[in-house]
Amino acid sequence: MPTDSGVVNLPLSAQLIHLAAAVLLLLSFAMLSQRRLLSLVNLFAGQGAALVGSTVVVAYSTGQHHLYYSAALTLVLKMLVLPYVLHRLIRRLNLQSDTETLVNIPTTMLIGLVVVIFAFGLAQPLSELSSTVTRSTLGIAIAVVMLSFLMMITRHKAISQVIGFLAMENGLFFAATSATYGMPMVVELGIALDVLVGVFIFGIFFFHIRDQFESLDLHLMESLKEE
Amino acid sequence: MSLTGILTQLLGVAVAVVLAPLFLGWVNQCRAWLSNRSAPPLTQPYRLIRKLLHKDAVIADSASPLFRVVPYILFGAMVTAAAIIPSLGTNLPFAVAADAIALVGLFATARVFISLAAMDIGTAFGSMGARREMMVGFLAEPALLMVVFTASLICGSTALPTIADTLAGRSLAIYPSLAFAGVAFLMVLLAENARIPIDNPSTHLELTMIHEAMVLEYSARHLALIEWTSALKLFNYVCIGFALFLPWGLARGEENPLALLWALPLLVLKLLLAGAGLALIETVSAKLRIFRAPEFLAMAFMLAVLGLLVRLLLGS
Amino acid sequence: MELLILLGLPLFGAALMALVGERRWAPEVNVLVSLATFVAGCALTARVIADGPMLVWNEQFFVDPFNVFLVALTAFISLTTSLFSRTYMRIEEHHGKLSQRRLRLYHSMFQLFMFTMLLALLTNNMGILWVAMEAATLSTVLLVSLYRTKASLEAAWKYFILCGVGIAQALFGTILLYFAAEKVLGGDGMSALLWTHLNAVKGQLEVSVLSISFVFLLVGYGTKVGLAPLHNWLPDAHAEGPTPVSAVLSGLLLNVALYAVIRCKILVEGSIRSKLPGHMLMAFGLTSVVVAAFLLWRQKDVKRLFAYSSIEHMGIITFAFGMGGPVANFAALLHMTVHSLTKSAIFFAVGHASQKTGTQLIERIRGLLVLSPTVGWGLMLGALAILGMPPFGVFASEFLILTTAMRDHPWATPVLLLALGVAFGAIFSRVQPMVFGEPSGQPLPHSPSLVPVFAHLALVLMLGLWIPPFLAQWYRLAAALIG
Amino acid sequence: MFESVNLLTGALAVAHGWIAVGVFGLLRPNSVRFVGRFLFPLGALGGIVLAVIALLAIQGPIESVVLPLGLPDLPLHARLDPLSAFFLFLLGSASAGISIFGAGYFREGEGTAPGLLCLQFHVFLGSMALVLMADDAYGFMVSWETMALSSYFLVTTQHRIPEIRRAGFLYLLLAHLGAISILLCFGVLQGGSWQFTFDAMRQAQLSPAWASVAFGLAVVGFGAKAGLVPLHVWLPEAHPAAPSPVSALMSGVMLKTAIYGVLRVSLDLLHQPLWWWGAAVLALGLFTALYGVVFAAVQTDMKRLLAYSSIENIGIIFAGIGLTLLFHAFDMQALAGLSLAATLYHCLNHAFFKSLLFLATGSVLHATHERSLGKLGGLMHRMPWVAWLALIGTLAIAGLPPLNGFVSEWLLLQSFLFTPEIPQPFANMLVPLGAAALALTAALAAYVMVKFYGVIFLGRMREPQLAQAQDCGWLERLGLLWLAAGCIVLGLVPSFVLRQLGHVDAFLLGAAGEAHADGIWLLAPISSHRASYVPIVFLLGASVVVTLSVWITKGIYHGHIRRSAAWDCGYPLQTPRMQDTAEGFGYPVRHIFEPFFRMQRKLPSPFDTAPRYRVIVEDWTWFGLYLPVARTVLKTANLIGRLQQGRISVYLLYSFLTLVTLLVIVL
Repeated sequence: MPTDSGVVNLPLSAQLIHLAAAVLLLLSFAMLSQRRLLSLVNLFAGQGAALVGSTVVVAYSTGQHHLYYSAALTLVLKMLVLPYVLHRLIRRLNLQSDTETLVNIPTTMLIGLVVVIFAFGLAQPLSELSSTVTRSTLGIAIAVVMLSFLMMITRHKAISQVIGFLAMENGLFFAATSATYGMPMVVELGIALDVLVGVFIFGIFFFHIRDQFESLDLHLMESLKEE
Repeated sequence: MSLTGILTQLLGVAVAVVLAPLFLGWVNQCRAWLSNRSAPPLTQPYRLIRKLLHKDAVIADSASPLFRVVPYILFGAMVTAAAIIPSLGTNLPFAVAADAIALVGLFATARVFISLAAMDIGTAFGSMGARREMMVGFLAEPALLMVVFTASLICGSTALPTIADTLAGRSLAIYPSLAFAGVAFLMVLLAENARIPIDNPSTHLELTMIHEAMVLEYSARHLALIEWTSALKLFNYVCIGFALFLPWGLARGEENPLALLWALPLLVLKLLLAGAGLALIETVSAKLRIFRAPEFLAMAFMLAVLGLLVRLLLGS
Repeated sequence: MELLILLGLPLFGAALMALVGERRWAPEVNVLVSLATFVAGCALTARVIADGPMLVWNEQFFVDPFNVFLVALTAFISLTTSLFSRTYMRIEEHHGKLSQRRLRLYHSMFQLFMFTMLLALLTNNMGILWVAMEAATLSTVLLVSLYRTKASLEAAWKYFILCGVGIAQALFGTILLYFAAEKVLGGDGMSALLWTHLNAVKGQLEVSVLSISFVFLLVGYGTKVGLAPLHNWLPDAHAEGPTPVSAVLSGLLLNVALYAVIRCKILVEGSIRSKLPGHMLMAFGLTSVVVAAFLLWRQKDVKRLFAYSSIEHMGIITFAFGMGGPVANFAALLHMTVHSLTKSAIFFAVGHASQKTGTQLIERIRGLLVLSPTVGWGLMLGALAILGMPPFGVFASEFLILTTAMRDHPWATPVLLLALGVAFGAIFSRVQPMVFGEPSGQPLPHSPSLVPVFAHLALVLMLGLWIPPFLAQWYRLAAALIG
Repeated sequence: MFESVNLLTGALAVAHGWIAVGVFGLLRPNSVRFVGRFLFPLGALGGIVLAVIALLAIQGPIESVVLPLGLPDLPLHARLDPLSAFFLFLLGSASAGISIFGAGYFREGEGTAPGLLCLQFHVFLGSMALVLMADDAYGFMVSWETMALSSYFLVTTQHRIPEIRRAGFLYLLLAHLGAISILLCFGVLQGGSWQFTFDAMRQAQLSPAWASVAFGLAVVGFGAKAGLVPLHVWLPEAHPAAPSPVSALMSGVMLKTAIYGVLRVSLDLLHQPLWWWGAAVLALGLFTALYGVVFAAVQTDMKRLLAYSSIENIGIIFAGIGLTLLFHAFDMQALAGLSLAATLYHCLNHAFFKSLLFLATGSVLHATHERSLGKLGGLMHRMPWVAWLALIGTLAIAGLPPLNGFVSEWLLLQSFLFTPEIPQPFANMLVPLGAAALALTAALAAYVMVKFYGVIFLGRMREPQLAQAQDCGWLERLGLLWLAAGCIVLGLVPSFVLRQLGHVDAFLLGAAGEAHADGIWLLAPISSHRASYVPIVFLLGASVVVTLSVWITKGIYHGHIRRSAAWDCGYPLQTPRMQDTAEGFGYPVRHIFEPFFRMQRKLPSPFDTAPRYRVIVEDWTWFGLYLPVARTVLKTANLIGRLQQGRISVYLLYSFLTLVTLLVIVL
């Protein structure tokens, strides 16, 4: 992490935020390597928790009140609703594990590592500019976004792709809070709404796809192509 | 245009029309002698024409009006050609109307019409003859044009009388380009007038003939005109040769009519020599297969172009 | 006021349709709503012509020359599309491809889509812009998968995932933008996301942040524009959705996405004072043109064919915007207009054609001219227009673009021309046998509605020969704005 | 001044009037009577009016107007100068005959509805007129492509026939590629001014290199329309496909608009040509001419034959242009003027006799429904009008005096003949070969035309059903008569025509370049001493001799005629099948020019029970040029197609990589 040098003389809040950030990164790595769908969902919920934590800390330490709302929003949406929905879906569609990843796990890990380094390098100049206590976590936010991107690329099952997508949203949200003390409320609401609707549409989709393809395996969805 | 001019003009045409069959007869006589045959009388062509004129014309059922018009057109074309060519004198008022290129065009017209007439009946031989005639034509015509060009480059004019006039005026000089052109012209002459080695004027062996195949269906006065025309054509060609290569002795410019009296015997002399030479060539050479003909003519064409190039390179 | 109506109507329409969308008279209502929207759009346009650009509702919404003509265009095409879909959907229903419930879904989503388009165009807030784009994706996803066939589901899924991911990048870009802006404008309240404010202070924005954020925005919205190599969702979605949807996707969505990209480009270019964003756009544009032009040769499905042609034309427009300068921007805007009109017209014709022949496979569609002269001529003329044949307007814009390219980037001209030639061969060699030759197909239960087709083509023809002064004036102003 | 403004507006009025006439056709799209008896004659009238206007304008001063149309920054400019006036005259006079013929020709139930056909036909005419009057790149391109488009629809009138569709596609594709090249040419021509009016291009100063580029692009672009080898492949496909009046219009007039374009660019917009342009165009033109005529000789479809002969004539015209440029580059304006006059003259002649012949084939087609030469013959007995009028066209195109074809060839040969004054030795050497090639072409043209006419109209009917053939109607006769009369008049009064062409020379080459006729009847461009030609006197002389000979022979003996079976060396049975077929007639050429062709021969063996002889003659350019290009395109397409295999993860990877790449770039 870019700010190891000054860890000692950082205020508690900042340390907490760093902690949350580290947890977030750790969780996304875990998701990258996780095969079982249910635990994937749990990890996602964990991400949500970390997110809420960091947001609250930021809100408290900076007195940005609207952040409390967004924290609440996150709590409801990402810790409760979405995991619940996903659990329901997985049960209803009785999906077990995402059998095979396209690239085997260790390789994915290595690539993930490279991606993280790249993200940090990318964030370096930006966090120099940031005035927030949380600036140094911007790199982590980017890393999370890219890791979930990687996860979407490597997964077979529709549902794990969706989870990757949501994880990406988490990364973005984290970036929003860390780089700037959160986006304006309207925007936040809009984003939240979109995510919610999106997930429901995903849900609808799973059933249609299941009806049509008898499975959520994306292998079956490669008929439209140029060859 | 002066009185002398008109006189030269009319005399030239008259001489051509009258002497042409005689010249043909002379050539045939020479050929007979050279091949140890007893020669037909000199006036044989006239007799033939006269006989044909008295006959009753028989025409195929499938003949169209075109078929009947063509002989007159041919005759007209050849006579007009004779009016352009300086056979006796270079002071030809009519020659203003058409230069050497037009002359070549005139020959082409004649060829096209006779070929059309040949196709008109719709017999196998007719169309075959037309095809071969046109084949010979499209190789011989450009060669002739090139020959004329060589001369006109030397003289800076395409009007035959002017060319002849200029050439005759010069002191005797060697023109290598003209030498090339001369050979080419000779070959064209043989080909165009259905002589050996391209065609045999006296053959009726169907598969070898060209000119005869085209006129198979003609009879009586039509045939007479055609025979006359071909005699006239030969005469014209020979006169072109004279005008280009040995123009001496022509009545030049605005000279007095007496010069014509001097020019006429000279012309006859040239004709005698030319006829003999022609007969000699025909006797010593054998007829080519029809598809050797293109090579022969292509050679002529090449020679003519070479003449032109030489003219440009050496300026002589 | 017009603005409120303009935005309110489609929203209301969506709600209404959600309730009564399956009724017999629903299509007519749909048409009426669109008509009203169009009228409101015209009123707004007139207002803007009268008294210039405007900012309303504490600057949350604004209208300037750049978006006003896009608004008018959007409203117009939504009107014609609703007219077209009226008969088209009836026939689909008659063929038993759609149930009542689906029709309801279709109608309400259609109106919702229109709302999101207009919102995206009119909002002054980059955040709202993002929200609207995302909403547009969501509403169209359901439209694409309307038939619930395997192919349509697959297409919708790819569309959803790819555009979702893309749009996420765009969000990140927006965040970075905000991050840079709040230093200058202060984080409190909205102002740091308002385009007008950003534009005012773009000179002071942080360069490194903006360049990075532009990359994210470009990749994000570029995915929706369908720039190669981010285009892969586009042909599938166009080919598998119902034809009216393909028409609005090609005719509107791509434009609006490009509009978003250009808005960002204006800010970024103003800030980092280098040609880099322009060059990125040009690179994307050229790649798209070339890739699409060659892929056209592999198409067997007619709607897919024209989807690729959309990619090609978006590439041309992007390239033109990338070059920048008054002429190129003018040409790009003109090309946006004529492309939307022509392409939607083509999709209308294609829709009826494939209904008549009962297939979208090119080699099975034959002899339209005999089958139904209007459809045949519509398709033929539309194809020729989109191929840049004078006297249609597409040629006018391509002429300007090419000549500008010759001046500013001579190296690019041969590439463009080659691609245009290849595309011509590809499309025309497929359209001609469809239109000409021996017919194959059956009569339709409802007579096709081709008024929209010829209305569009007439407009395009007019733009090729004469551009109304006020329109030219807009284009000029907008071009100046884009810089 | 004032009146010539009127002239320009008049010309524009005619052009738009044509389009209006076309639109009227949509009023009653299916009424042959309305369209044929009313609209087409109206179009013909327009043609005559246009010709008259052009004739007045050809010596008049240059006039131009700006129309309130076009792009905001580039309104349409129109201009009427001697060059455009000449080509407008060509368009008007030729199209008048064709329209009248078309009035009688188009019938019910042949592909497109008459009304629509009328629209396309007159839009075609109008756009050609606008091409000739356009004075800015945009207007030119628009009318140019409109012309291509309308003619394309005319070609594909009977689109149910696959070959016709193929032909149409090929035609439009090549036309479009040509247009692209022309567009590029204009882009170069404006030379940094970024004004796309022709005036700006005249002002522009180009370096020799750029000028050469522009010239090359122009030759390619317009050559594609004119049918310059190897861009000619569409021509023999499209002409047989189109209805005959359309083929006539395309071959007779449309090809000339391409010539107009080349002249406009090379002599008007570009100032000082380089000598090697002339040499190159000369060589290209002569090759095209030879190529065209040789292929024409072996065709078995009468309209294909005419199409190839159009290629030949275009070659001759291009040779003339090349010669003009050569002289112009060496500043020998008088000779340049002569060869330019010859070129233009040939354009005019070709417009007349080629249209005449195409229309004649149209009548034959209507009468017999047969296009293959192998099944025609003997039509002179059934269709005397068409036959005799076609004979005039045949003699004219074969370049025989005293018809018009000969005059232009005569002029061209004259200008060839006086080339050796060129200071450039290489060009000097080129010329005699050029002259030879031209002579050879002319002679071969005669061969081709004898084949054409003889096989169609002469001989005996090769198929029994030909006996039912009917001669054409009066409107068609009128059209044919108009064109035939044109051939004769143009042949007989060359000095008058040349005097008109002198104005064009003077406009393009300066006063020094004006071609003189020297005298009212006498045609002696350089001096009567050098060369002279008086067709009238010539014709008089010949006809006097002919009449005399007729009179005398008849006088000597009454002209009794007996009819009987053909003699044919006494062969007993002769069927019409024994006549030379088209293949047979073409055999010598096929034999002599073998390397030109790509032939597939199937010779019968002595053991065949049913011996068959088959020969297919194909065009090398197809296999050498076009198919390879097509293959490359498809290969590339497949290669790119590989990138898109339908796997969503891969697509995500693409966007991921794009993102990363761009980020790396900006960092």
